Amino acid sequence: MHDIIAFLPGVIIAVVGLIALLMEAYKKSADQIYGLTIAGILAALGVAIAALFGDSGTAFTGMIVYGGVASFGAVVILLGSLFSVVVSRDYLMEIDLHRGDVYSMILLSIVGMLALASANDLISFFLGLETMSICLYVIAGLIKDKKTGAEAALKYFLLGAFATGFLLYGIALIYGATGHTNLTEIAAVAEPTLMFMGGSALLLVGIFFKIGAVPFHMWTPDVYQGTPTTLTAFMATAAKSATFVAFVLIMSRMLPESDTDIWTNVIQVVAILTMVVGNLIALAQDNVKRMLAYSSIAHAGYLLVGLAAGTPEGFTGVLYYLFAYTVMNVGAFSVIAYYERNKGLDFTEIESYAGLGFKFPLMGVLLSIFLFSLVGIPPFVGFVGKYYVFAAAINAGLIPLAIIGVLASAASAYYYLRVMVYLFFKDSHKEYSLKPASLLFSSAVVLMAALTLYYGIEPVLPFSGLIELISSYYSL
Amino acid sequence: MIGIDWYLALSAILFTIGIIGVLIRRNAIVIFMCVELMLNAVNLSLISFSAYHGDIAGQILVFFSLSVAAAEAVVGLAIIIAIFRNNLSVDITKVNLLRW
Amino acid sequence: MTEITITSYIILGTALFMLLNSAAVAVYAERRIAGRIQNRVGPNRVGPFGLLQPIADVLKLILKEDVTPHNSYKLIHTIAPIIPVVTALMTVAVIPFGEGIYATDINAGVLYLLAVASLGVYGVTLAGWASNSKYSLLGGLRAAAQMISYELPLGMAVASVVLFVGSLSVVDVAVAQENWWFVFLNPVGAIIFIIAAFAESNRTPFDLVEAEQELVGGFHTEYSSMKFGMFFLAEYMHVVINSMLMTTFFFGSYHLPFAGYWLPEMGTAAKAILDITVFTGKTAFFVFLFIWVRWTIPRFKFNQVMKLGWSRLLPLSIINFIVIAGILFFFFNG
Amino acid sequence: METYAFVLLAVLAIATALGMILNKNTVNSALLLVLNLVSIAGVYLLLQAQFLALIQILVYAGAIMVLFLFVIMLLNVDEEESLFDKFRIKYLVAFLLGVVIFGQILYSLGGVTDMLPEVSSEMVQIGTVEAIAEVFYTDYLFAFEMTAILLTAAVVGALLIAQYKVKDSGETE
Repeated sequence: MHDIIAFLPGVIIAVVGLIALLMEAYKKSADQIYGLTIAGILAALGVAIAALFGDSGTAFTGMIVYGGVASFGAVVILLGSLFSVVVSRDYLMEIDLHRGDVYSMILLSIVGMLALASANDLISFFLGLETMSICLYVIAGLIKDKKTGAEAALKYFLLGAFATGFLLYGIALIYGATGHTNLTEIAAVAEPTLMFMGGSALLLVGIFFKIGAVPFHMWTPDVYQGTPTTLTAFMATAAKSATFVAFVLIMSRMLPESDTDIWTNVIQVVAILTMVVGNLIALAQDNVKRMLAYSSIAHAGYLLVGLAAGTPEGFTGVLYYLFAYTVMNVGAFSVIAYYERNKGLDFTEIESYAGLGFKFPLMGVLLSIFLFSLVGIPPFVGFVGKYYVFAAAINAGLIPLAIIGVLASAASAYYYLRVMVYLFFKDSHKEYSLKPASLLFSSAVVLMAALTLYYGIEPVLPFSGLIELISSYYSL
Repeated sequence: MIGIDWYLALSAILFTIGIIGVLIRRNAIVIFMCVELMLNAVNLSLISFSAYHGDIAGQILVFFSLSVAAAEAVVGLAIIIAIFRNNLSVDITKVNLLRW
Repeated sequence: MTEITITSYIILGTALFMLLNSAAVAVYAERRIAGRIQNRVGPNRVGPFGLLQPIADVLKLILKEDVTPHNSYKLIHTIAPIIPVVTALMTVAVIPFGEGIYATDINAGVLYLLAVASLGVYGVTLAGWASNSKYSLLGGLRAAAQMISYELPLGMAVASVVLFVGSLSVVDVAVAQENWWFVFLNPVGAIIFIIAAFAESNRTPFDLVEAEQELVGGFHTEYSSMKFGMFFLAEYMHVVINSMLMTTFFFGSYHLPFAGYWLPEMGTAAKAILDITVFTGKTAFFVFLFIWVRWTIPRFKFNQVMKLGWSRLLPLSIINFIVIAGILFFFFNG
Repeated sequence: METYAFVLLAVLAIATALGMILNKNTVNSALLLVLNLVSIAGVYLLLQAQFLALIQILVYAGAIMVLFLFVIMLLNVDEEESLFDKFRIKYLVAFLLGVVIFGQILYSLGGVTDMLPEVSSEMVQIGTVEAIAEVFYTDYLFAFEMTAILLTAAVVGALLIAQYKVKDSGETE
């Protein structure tokens, strides 16, 4: 297979991103660029889905992998991006950011994510991660006229650059210990020497920072709050999925057997911390956007449970969970963005949601679906994802971890359901009149809800196939 | 000839100085410069390892890390300018939201 | 890297000595030529034809009071004037003046030149900042912006030359022009290089850094005596250096036009004398060009300078680079 | 000879680094960092990485740090008053943390000290421009193209954040 075809989704997105830039330079309307962006992502998504069923291997002299996990990662990333971009138009228009360069920024960051999610070399891992991060720093600072936006960007940037230092040192030490940067070549020669372990530890610190795991989560709430809501969804899903897929690739390809245990222990501790702290602080939040930020920290914890298992089953669970998390989280953020669009940027306090469910029932019901799914209640995809992740942990013998995870997710029911209580069972103190959502927006959100429902019941359907597809990548 | 460990030790010292600088300074620009120092220390290690292995990958990685540092500098300084417009200060303790 | 021998030191020493003197000559030339262009005589009192005028100038500068502004940052204020002089002097190390006549041949000499040139901006910028005066600061800021901006087209133009040579050694660049000067092969690159070199040395039409009408003296408003003298010296040294670079990269270095086709074999000494004469002659011509332009072309506005750099020269230089690379790859392949 | 050069450069690098984090004046910090970068470039030369030494000066000292200086001068950042007056505990914590990390790094580096303590002779060949260019456009092509995307994104992003609307220029300078 030709190298470019192996990375075709990324190439398409990169080309579209550059064309979008040129169109912006020649003063084409933002709507044209918006349309082009969606078309590009759709095209890339089509290619990535086709590649799901193709063969897998390495390309660009071993720098990246294609097919299998990488393709699935690409699908999840592109799906998250697609939905985030589709729902962005109305919201960004409201805050005067419906502009071509914003969309090209998003596209360029997707290129980074795709490279990250197919990295087979520490160099391409590092570059993918940095391309993504640098774009995200900018996206975090888009609302620069308000203090929150600029401060979020500054905080994200300084901590992110700091973390990059650790990450790079980790890569340097691993390179020093093994003399290679290619994941599989490292795995072939790696011995658990002090230097290799030190490098791994620093690399883990960097990765934990980027996924917002608990000792390194300080940036998450502020950044998620300061970013335009639909783009928060983008950051919380696509970016996180990319990092997790890269994490899966590193764990499954780079680590020699003897080292997996040590990593697993570290990840277990971090997973427990992340789930507990994320959920506990989320309980105390009165701001829905901030609450979702902490909930996304908690979800990173659930994902880490699957990684802690360190088995093919665990990795499968993580990948499935990423898909589930992407669909439901973008959905939830979209509805919040819809409310915000009507009432101004600060309209995220939970008090103000009182009675909104009946004003525009469709959105209220959809938000409830997404929140139910985020809790992990059975007929929704969130439950299936959690089931696979925790089952993998139990099968790997990590029963305490799984129990803590289940308890934490039970606790999370409180703050998710609280939003619904406000939506439907509290009387609104003011007369709100909501603008109707645009057709594109509604259909995107309805589609996400349909996916949430469909994949929630898919495992019991006779023709279910997603989980088999993912697990087939590891049975080879 | 000096052993490779001396180069690594120098790199570790510089990296640590960078970390301490990030932690004690309050001026966002200086913090950022300390991060650059850290990246530089890492580059030094990479080149030492590259010399030690007689392998070129380390030097290639340094080249990319230089590009990343340049990109980060551009974006970072733009963010610092944006925050200065809002706050008229680059002191991170005056950035209200920042709770380290 | 070639071995450094006694000869290299001798060449380096001579070159540095000549460079320092050439700055003085350039000052004299500037004043005389400016006089001619403006229909007046120019300095003609000190010595025959006023030839000793530079020495008198230096004496005057040394004898003046050295003023350091009260609220300035003293240390940086003192260091700043030294930087441009040092960077100018460092450049000489890799320039070949004739066949085999060079101080050293670094295999990345072109990068060395660019690296050293990129350090020159510190002098002007720091001088502007350390003076603690708004005119100086504005001058320094303009200098930083302008020099960074024009480094890119300059670098791209040089890169397009390197494509022909296939080596980053300056000596190889000179040798490769024995038959065809690069100005004939790469005229666009040559023009870009010349414009960018003018901007890099902060000469008219790009002397926004010291635009008298707006900024008094620009970055050196608060400088006097020998510190000012250093800046003055550095400016002319940069003029000479940039002339040398133009000669080296585009105008055949020490070769006569198409020398490879018609120039007979010569003895080493004769060849050396011829080479150095040719090189000096070309350099002198470009110094003259610098002076000529200064006294005939008015100054740009700052936004025009930026626009020219970023949205004209840079794309043009990139296109030029790509076209040349394409032609070389598809038609000459290797 | 090489040992003396290394000791000189190392001392210079450490001194300037310390000076950078302890200096109150932002411009001085930036200049000390420039010196630090140049001395590290010198160390690269000792390691036979000539190309990277030059690139280090060209990119870091010549471009990135000028940008820093430019921003510092543009914002006219005041001197930080009271570097050591407040937050003594914070400094202590920072220092301890730094020492701990340093110890850990040294400890993990300890693994190599008793191995082959010399610069490999192959280095002389691989540090040159030719050798790097050779693999750059073959083995590392993907990373190279990613760098192009990265830099484009950085430029666009910087403009997106730093530019401000011209129409309400009344409130901004």
